[in-house]
Amino acid sequence: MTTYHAKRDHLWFLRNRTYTVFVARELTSVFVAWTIVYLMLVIDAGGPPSFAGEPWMIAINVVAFAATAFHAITFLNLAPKATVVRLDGWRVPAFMIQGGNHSAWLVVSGIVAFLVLKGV
Amino acid sequence: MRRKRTAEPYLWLLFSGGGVAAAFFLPVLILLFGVLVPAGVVGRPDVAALTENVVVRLAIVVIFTLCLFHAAHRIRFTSEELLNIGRIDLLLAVVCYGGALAGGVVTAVLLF
Amino acid sequence: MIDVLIVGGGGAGLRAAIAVAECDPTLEVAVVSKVYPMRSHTVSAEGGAAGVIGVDDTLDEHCYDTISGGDWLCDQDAVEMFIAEAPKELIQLEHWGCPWSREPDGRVAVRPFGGMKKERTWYAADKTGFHLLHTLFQTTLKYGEIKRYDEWYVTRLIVDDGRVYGAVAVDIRTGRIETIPARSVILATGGCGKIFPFTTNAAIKTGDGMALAYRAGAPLKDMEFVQYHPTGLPFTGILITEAARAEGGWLINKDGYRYLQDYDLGTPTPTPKLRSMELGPRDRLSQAFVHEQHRGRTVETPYGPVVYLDLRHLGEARIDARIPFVRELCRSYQNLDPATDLIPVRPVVHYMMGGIHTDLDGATPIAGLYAAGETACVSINGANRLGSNSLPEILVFGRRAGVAAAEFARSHRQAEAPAVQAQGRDEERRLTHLRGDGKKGERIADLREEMQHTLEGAAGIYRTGDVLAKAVDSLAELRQRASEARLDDSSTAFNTELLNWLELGCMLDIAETVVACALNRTESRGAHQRTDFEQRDDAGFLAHSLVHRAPDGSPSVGLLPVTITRWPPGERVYGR
Amino acid sequence: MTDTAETIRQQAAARTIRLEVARYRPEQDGEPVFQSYDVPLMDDWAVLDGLNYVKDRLDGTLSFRWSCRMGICGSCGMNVNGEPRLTCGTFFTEYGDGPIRIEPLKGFPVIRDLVVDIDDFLVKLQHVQPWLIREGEELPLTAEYAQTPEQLEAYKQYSMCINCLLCYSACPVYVLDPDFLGPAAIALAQRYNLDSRDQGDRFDLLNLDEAVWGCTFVGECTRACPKHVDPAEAIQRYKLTAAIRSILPWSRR
Ligand SMILES: Cc1cc2nc3c(=O)[nH]c(=O)nc-3n(C[C@H](O)[C@H](O)[C@H](O)COP(=O)(O)OP(=O)(O)OC[C@H]3O[C@@H](n4cnc5c(N)ncnc54)[C@H](O)[C@@H]3O)c2cc1C
Ligand code: SF4
Ligand code: F3S
Ligand code: FES
Repeated sequence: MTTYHAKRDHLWFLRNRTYTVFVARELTSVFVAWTIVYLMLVIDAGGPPSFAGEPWMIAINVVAFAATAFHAITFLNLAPKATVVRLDGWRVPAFMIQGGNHSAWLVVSGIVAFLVLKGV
Repeated sequence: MRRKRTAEPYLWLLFSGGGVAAAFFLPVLILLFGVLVPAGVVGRPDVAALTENVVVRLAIVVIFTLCLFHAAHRIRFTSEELLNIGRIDLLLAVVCYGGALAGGVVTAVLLF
Repeated sequence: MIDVLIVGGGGAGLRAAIAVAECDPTLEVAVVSKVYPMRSHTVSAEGGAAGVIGVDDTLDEHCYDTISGGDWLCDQDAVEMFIAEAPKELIQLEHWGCPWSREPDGRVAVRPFGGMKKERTWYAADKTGFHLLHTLFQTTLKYGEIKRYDEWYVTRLIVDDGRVYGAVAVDIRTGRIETIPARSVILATGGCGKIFPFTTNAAIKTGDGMALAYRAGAPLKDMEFVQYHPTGLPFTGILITEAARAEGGWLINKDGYRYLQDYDLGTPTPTPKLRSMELGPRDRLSQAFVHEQHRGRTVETPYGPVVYLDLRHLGEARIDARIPFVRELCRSYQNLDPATDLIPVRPVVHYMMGGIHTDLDGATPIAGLYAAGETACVSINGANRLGSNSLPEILVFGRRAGVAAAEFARSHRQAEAPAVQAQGRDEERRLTHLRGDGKKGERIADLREEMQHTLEGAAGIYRTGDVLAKAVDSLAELRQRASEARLDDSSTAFNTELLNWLELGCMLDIAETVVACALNRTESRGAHQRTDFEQRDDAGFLAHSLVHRAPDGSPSVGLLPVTITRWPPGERVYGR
Repeated sequence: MTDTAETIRQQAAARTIRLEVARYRPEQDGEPVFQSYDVPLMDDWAVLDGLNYVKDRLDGTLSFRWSCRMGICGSCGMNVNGEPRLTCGTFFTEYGDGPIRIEPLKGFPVIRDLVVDIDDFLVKLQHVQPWLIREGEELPLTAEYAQTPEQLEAYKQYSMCINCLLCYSACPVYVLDPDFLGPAAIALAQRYNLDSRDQGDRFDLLNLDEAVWGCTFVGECTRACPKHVDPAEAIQRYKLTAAIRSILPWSRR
């Protein structure tokens, strides 16, 4: 019996919003990698390297900041999916776990910023 | 469906750990060292002094390696999905995770 | 050669299949179903399944409720056996993983139900049938020996010299017509609500199995007893389960008055009282609606008159915990929220009490042919089925039919009869010829609608002799027209038009038997109410209607006495 | 439906909506083509009512599956304006004046018109052993296994799957790679894994590249699911279980 098999859809990720957000989320990983490479250069140079002040470089790093922040938000939002926390049989709703994650993120960021800048 | 041992659970744990590390540390670090300091908004911190402590240096190596693993994992799967190149998965995996590992080694060399 | 061929993948069919597999794993058992088994209509049962487990409850009380609910037309030996086995079947299902709702201590919970004196209806929220069917289906997957013919449509039984030898079926996907030889056959094809225009029944409930058996020479029983459920949504006919009333819902007319108190069903109490008011039996509640309509106390809508089901006082929390599906259905299909709005409802055709005549083991008068589930009439439902008795029925009699058919197959091992292939080829010729024969008669849908309206007019909640007599003629004429119906689709792949036409043929056969039995029964009993014979007549009709197909194709009705053991006919008392 | 035929015909003259329906007849079409039908635009009609109108009044050759028309049998899933939906629960009111494009579910071979081949799923379902596994003696048929409402709650959501396969159609991983075990099968495996009565172990069936590890957490399966099963969650939870079991060598394998 013949059946019809649809052809591969190469642009599937443009077909709806969730797909596009998904792909955007995954592509943040490129900037995660870039951020690490850049930070390695910072360590190597004992501070932001010489070209860091160039406008295009700052522009790239602004995008990298946006991407890593987007990564942080989406990743911390998805975390409760894998872990179902039950207290006394009551399932802790996702938004509370997410809220906890985001608060922790802000606290850690604050501490890091304090440590880095305290000698300045 | 084949039944076989798989490395995925370990890779997934590294990926997840890296996701958390990247979420917690990267936005603030890139904001400081990539944008605010070069733009002159805040003063230039002394990186050598910050990494003086061995514990800090070790932590940096671990965090960087995990973040690179996270990125490697996503790049591997996303490129397979977007470009439909699942058949070269093994090669991609070697390149991606190998790259991440190499990054970790370089970080260690720089710091120690 | 298949040992036990089961036609139907609903609750009854799957239970039978497991029974055969457990009985003797060496037997070849196959399930043929015109839809994937988990699509079968058992999936839409909502309210629950009755089985005595409470310490304050007894088997005898359940028997009495069932028998009085059925207006003494039940065979009491069958009822006793059924009620004794029902709890075991429900526990068996629990052992297979059915997610029954629970008490805080971990025991299975039960709820009240219409016509039941005690709380004995097991439930899985208000998706009982869904969970039951999926549990059964997933459990059958454990038995590799159960062979499945998914999306195959059985068109004919092969019967020779009073014994069944298999069936002919169309593989819907490819259009291939195949003869499936078998040592025994179980029909578990479900009900026939689609012979009426307004029904809770799914598209697939076209009475195929009843028609197959009837054409093969087996008699049908009590076909005049068609159950109207009092609470269907007006446009779609979607059922609002009786559990909504069991949880405390009220039926009110256009003045906000709980009208059931005017029909000898008791006095209103704020919380539900068993066997009273809203928890009376379905036939009486549906009849009360018709009287309200005549008194002008119903509300007119584009889809006919309605009354209201009021659940508002139950509150959101209870609705969500006990009857969440009711809320989901009202929101999606009626655009209202039962927590804050009244639900418009009207009586809707729901269940066929009648069916293929069988004994306690599901055996029909044709050797090797068994029937179980809604398609069969053992008789435990009599003139009116009690809500939540049907799910246990499909389990109890599904199992019994499975065991009996396995036994039959084991003791009848002779080779295939020569008639088998000849009959198979006959049927193949007929069907091949039909497919897209280019006839330009009337549309199937028009004929179907006409049949449905004929039936609603003649065999609805109230019936009269002359209307029924006229319906006999209309149906005969419709049959003629249907044979000339228009068939456009000549494709072999998934030709649903041909199926619709075959189903129409089955429905016309069934419709004829319903009308013939209703015409013959000149009394009023349970769901069969004759305005020209308003009284129950135990002297003349404490008997089942048994209808055979006469050689000219017309139905010929006779009577068969009811088996009475311990409960002599009495008055049906509710709310007093 | 009640005596609507007449009302329908009257309203049909007044307002209509266009359905663009994918047709594929293996005997005559090399690939699907669209055919348009104008059907009455009735406020309370679902897309399925429109298709039935076509089948009954306009074109008897159109084939599609349906049965319960109350969102529980799972047979009427189709792609409506690009999204996988149950057509019996998707109403005209969502689409204004139309047109509405109706196609078979993506990701499955098409048998005819709007009918797709789902046998692949049935194989996968059987593969995850979706039945209660017990060790040792069975209880007699006089007593039930105890299960508290909380224990019931732990798996209840995953038992709500109606096998409609909208999630498969929504999942890009499945559409690209039909070997992926997929959302509903994994959710149903979890339905039994998390059932307090079950003593089975599905680790070897689920801890595979084509099983839970094939999922990259697109999450569209959960969005498409009409019964709020949340298969994406089921999968991520099993990933965690499988990962922990993999690194703890002493845990039961
Ligand atoms: C909306 C609704 C709610 C209900 N709620 C309750 C309740 O709460 N409690 C209760 O006790 N009862 C309830 N009932 C009644 C009960 O659900 C049914 O009587 C019962 O499920 C019938 O099961 P069955 O196995 O006999 O048939 P079905 O489940 O209808 O299965 C019939 C099977 O036969 C197959 N089939 C039919 N014809 C053919 C053919 N020609 N070839 C091949 N296969 C064929 C079909 O594919 C299907 O698999 C309810 C009924 C409805 C409609
Ligand atoms: S998980 Fe949801 S979408 Fe997927 S098959 Fe089950 S009910 Fe349908
Ligand atoms: S959409 Fe697919 S990738 Fe995973 S989360 Fe759902 S199965
Ligand atoms: S027709 Fe059953 S789910 Fe839509």
